[in-house]
Amino acid sequence: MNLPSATACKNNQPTTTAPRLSLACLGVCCLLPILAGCGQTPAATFRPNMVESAKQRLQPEQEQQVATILEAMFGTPDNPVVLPETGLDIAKLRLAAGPVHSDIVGRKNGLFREHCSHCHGVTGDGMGPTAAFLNPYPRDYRPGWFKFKSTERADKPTHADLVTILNNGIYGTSMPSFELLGETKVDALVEYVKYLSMRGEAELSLMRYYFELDDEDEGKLPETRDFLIEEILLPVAERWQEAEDAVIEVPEMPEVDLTESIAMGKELFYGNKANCVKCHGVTALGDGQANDYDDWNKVVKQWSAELQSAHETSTSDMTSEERSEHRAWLAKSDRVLAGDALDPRTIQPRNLRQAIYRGGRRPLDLYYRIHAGINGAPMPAAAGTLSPDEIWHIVNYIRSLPYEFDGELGADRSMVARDRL
Amino acid sequence: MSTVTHPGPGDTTTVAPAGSAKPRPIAEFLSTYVFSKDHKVIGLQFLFSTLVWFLIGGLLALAVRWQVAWPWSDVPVLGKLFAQEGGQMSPEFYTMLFTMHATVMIFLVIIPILAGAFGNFLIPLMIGADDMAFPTLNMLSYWFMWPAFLAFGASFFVEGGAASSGWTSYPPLTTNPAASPGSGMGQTLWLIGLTFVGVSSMLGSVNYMTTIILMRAPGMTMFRLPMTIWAMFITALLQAFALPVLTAAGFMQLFDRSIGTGFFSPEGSIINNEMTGAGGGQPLLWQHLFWFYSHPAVYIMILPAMGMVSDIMTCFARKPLFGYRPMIYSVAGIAGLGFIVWGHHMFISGMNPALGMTFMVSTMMIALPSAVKTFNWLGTLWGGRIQFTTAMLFSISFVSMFIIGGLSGIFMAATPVDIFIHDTYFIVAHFHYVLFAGTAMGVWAGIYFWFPKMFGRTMNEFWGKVHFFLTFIFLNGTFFTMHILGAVGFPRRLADAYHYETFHHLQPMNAFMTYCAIGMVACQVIFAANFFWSMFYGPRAGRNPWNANGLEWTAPSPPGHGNFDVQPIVYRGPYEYSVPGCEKDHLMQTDPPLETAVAAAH
Amino acid sequence: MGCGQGRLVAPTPDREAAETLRVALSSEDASSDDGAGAAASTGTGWGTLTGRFVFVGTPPAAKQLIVDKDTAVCTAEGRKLFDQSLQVDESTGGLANVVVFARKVSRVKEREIAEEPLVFDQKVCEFLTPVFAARVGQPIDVRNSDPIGHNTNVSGTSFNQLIPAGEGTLFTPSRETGMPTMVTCNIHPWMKAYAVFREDGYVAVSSADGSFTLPDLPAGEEVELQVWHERSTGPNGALGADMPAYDWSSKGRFTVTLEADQTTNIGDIEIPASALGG
Amino acid sequence: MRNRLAGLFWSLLFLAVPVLGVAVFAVAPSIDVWLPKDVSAHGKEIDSLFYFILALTGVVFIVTEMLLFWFIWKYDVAARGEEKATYIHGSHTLEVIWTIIPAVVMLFLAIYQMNAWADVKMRRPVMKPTVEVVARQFEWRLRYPGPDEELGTPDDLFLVNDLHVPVDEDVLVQLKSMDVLHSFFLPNLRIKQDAVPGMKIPVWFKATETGQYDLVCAELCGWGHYKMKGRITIESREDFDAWLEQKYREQEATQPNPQEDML
Repeated sequence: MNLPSATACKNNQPTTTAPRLSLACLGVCCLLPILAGCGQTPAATFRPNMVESAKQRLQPEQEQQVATILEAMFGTPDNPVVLPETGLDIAKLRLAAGPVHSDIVGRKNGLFREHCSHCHGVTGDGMGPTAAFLNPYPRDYRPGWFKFKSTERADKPTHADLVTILNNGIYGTSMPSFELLGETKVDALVEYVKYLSMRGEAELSLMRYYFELDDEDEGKLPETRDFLIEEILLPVAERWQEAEDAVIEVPEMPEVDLTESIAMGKELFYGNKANCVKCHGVTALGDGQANDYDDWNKVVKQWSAELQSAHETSTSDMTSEERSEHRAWLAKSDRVLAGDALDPRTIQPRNLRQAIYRGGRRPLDLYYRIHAGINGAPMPAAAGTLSPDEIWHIVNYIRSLPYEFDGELGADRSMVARDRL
Repeated sequence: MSTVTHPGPGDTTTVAPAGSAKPRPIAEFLSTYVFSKDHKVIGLQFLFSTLVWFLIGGLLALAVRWQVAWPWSDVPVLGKLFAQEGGQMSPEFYTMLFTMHATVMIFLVIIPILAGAFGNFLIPLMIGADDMAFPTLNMLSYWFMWPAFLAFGASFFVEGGAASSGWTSYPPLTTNPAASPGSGMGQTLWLIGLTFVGVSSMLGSVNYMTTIILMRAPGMTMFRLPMTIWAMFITALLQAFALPVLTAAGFMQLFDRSIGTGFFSPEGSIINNEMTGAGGGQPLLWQHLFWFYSHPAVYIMILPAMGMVSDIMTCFARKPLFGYRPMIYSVAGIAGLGFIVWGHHMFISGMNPALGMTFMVSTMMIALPSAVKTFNWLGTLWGGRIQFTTAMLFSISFVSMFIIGGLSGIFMAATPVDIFIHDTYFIVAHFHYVLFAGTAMGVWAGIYFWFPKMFGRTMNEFWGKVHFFLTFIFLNGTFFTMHILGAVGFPRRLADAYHYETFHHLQPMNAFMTYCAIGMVACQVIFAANFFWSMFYGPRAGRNPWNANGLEWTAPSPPGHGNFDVQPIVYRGPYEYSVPGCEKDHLMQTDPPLETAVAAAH
Repeated sequence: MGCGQGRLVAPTPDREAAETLRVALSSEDASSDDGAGAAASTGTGWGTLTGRFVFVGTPPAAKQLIVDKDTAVCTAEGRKLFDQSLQVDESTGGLANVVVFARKVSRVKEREIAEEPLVFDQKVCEFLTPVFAARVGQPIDVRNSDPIGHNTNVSGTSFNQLIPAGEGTLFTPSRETGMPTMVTCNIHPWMKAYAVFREDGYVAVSSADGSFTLPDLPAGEEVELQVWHERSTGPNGALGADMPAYDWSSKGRFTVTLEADQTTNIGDIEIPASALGG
Repeated sequence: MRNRLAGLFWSLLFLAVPVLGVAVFAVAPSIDVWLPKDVSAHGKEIDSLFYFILALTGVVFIVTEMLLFWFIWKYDVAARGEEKATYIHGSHTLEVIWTIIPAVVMLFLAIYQMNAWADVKMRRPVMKPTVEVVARQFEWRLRYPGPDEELGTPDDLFLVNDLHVPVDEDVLVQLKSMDVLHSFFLPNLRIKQDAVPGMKIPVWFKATETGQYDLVCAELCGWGHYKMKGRITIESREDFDAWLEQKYREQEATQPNPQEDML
């Protein structure tokens, strides 16, 4: 063994070894806090809509312009900003935004990241850490489509609609009930969801606008108030504000005996007019249509198909720099598809015999679903085709389905899982 | 057994045989240090591997504590994984952390360090054998740990992360991959790892039993065996009888997951909003099978420590062990009763309440042997000449802490009280007092005590005591508070309990516990430094630095291949300290009978 | 652990720029120049634009569609359904279903919106008009001439309606679509068509022989038009062509200046197979 | 030549264990880190048992730890001078004593508790379920049988997380799970029972006070385990019936609820 250690061997009394060791320990002990210190991660950021960006073939500087404009209009996850045009309440947003912490009042802030972001993502893109494991996937707010609401198919939900969703949860999905948070918190969260949705829609229209640009714009969006507010923000914001007065008028349930009504509903259900049977199946177990996608998954599905064909198209008649550009875009798109989109899943029509109604079990809710269809889902609207009375009959029939056992189900009895009702 | 007659290498020898390494040095190195069949090398291999996992497990615990104290805040270092979320860990990541903390600590640290490290190193030395009965089997028992190391280690990096359903791995959470992110590949790897740990323990236990029964030195009757050996012997028996059940259950779960059997999955559940396939099974079945192994395993995890502590205490109290045979009987009693108390983990599981009553009675009864042991340890201290060496301090604290862990067990044994404190921090406190404040302290005692025999040098006493002092303070700071948290009903395994009105005021207390935990892990640096420094530069130890009685102390430190330079002949039990009429205060087991000794003195 | 490993590094916003822009946006009295920048209207007359799209090369065989529902009707007596996205006239090579619409016009001729509804029909599980143009505000009679029920889902609009067998529903588009939007039937997922709605009604779809006609365009000044085809590999389906005379861009845009009361024919526009991803 | 200080230091350290240990338990109630308020009929039994065992173990704890301290204080080698350690291998009588006494105590404990256990888990009141609780990842789905007192009929009332029960009446909960293990934990009612998929487990209690308390999930049920927060509201019969009535009306609503629009 070498000399220093050899000498170390000789003086091996605790007294002399103590300082040596203490230095070593001190060193390491001080090291730990430092390690912890440098462990601090940067503040949370909004993730750009990479899928749309890749679809629109945006250049990095264009992506950055979008990010900059959005930060100007909406701020950051920790520090949201709202322009008066959005009609959002900044006080509520502050309650929901930012990291989880208590402020001076001892009131809990950062509600969204405490309760929502691990599924819906800090950006509201439905891509939080937990998202990939959930079935169905958590909602992506950015396209601004919402399923369960009291307004017409293409309209935004009312504030109350979203509150109801948060209060009741969505039975049949991984969305739990948040009623016990209390009104103020739920209210704040709903406001924040609107905020994220508006931001996401604004981002989409910004990214899409690059295609609309003329050549003299040199691929740069005008950063004028007219453009950003009038063209981008208001169209989105106004539709949110209109929602409040776009609630569907619901005529009273017809004055017919329930069993009759159910019988008529059943006729419609299986008949050629309402055609419910086509998707929900002759057993009403939701086994009629298995190979369709909802709009969120369709976007990814179709785009990956486009990518596929883009991979196949011959690059022979391209100039060399066109080709390299094409290749770069393909490479980027593939990474985006892998990292910024969840593998598309087919959507199953609802099994109507489990007494699980995602949009709520009130007759009213079912009326809305049938009247306006379900935005983002294949479910079409019946209004105009069916009279309100006919819709009510179907509602009554559907509500009776979980309790109907006329042997039609045959072997599928177990699927009813009556005990679970 | 073969009598060992080759020349004794003497004090200066290292584990490697001198010379003869010229022709094929690599092969020589491999056969000596890596694929060695020498029980001492294997013991040390176990020791080092388990100490590494001990560190990993400790760090996992810190991450868990961080989340419990400051939920959803930016986690140091780990936060990098969640940069998008501003560094807050996701709930499924938290569940993975505590699952793997327990898994690592139990299956990769405590069980292998007791049986594997100390069992291997001490059994032949303490019974006067030149090696284990089946050296190759012994080597395999170590190398079968590696697939387990790899499986558990790799599971952190697979899709969905490592197992995240608790170390008890209750179905259906574990049998249905959709039920939880960690129930994907991670759970499969977990089950595979568990199986390999089982195989390793099984090989070990067979070996220990055979060795202890067949290879004792002349004169070493069963009732002259040191408590350590008795404990190891009983432990081996427990392993041999309980393990097959767990292995079988593990495979059943594997089948439920992979080939769609339904042992543990009931009919017609909806998991993650999908109808489940196979049905007709019963989730409680797993709990019965699992605890049928894991309750005895609880004793597998403490008996050897009890044995070692008994030996160390007698040595530093310079006094015979108080009630040697009662001690043995109580160990045997614990082992026997240990097989009929598993149900006390399931009082509120939905098992027939009448069954709960019977399990309550047997559980109350198993408190007896533990009480007897405690009293005997006290008796051993009484009237001794107590030397405060580090090893002794750890042993005393073992007794002191075991009293706490034992008594808190009675609360859980009482079924009505268990209704309230089941799955709260009360139970967390209980098993950490038994397993950490108990076993881990015993392990440290053992390391400080037998370190000279392992490496031929003694560890630094001053820093050893500093290490003991800090560990002792911090561990009580961390775990004692858990009792009163449990009294509030604070549930375990919650990523964030403070949104419950009942618990939201407990955050400061949890923060305090987390600070203590950080301190506890940090001060292990002292131990590590001391350990490795002493390995090379510690003061050289003679054959018997503590003036102890056991056979191992007649061998050179460290013992060469074959352990003893002269075949030890045993004349008496291991605890003959302060024998009247004999001026040196200890009579080693090999010392010739007293008369001759006295005569020789004259 | 779903922490998004291997994700692309996203661009970070420019903090200062954002700050200044935010100030500009929140100030009410921001300079309100009409950024739209409509070309100053000069001419007065109106002209007509015609042209013809020609497919160069041999069109690939159309894919057969998988029909797994209502086969009794959809594929009665061994009938097969084919993908209609590429329709080329054998004799003339004319490329059908190309959409041409005015992107920038300075003036719009006053024409009242037709009252009688356009018919958008579906028969034997196919949309009879695979590409379909209408003026915003013009009623569309969405029919179903099948003995089975359909639903018609015009994405991007509020319209996703049940169409019972043999019945029809009126749909009046209220918004421009920009580029054509997809029309589907969710009951029969293979059914697909495209619809385009324009405020000014300056929109045409090339007929079976590939020709199109856009009447009443403002004459005497530059008119910019946008061209689209379902199969086009260009961005958002924009159809590029090699016609420098009209500086036809890869974004599928070209500009012409029409003579008042004249029909300007820009002749045959040759579309290579590669431009249609074939 | 050892000095006494080391011995004093270490023995005092071990003396700190019983002293501080007792101190912590003594202080805990005053800082409200203690058994939560009990509002159940059977809870008294459980709590008194808890205190009884606490006292029992407390005594044993103090005695043994004090002995430990006393021995290492007294028999520190530095204090013993030249005197040899006592040469003794044990005492048969002592062994017998400290085996018999604990045995008796333990047996007593075991038998003493059986009644309380039977009350909570075995003597089920003869009645139809007041409510069915179906645990799922990650919420408590509740179903009240409605006027006909039969579950599984169209007049059932479906709710989530917000459990209401009448005060001073036997309440029978039918506990089920839809997916994995959960545990129905009512700290203030001293109730805990795992919910096992494929099993209908009856849980019963009688609340003695009105108020709102937490409903906690106490068995790991997946990543969202911590999320499974419910609430139990104990109220008078009248309020309870009124509440059921109102909730049922809401569930059957065919027109938008005016309160909603106010939001």
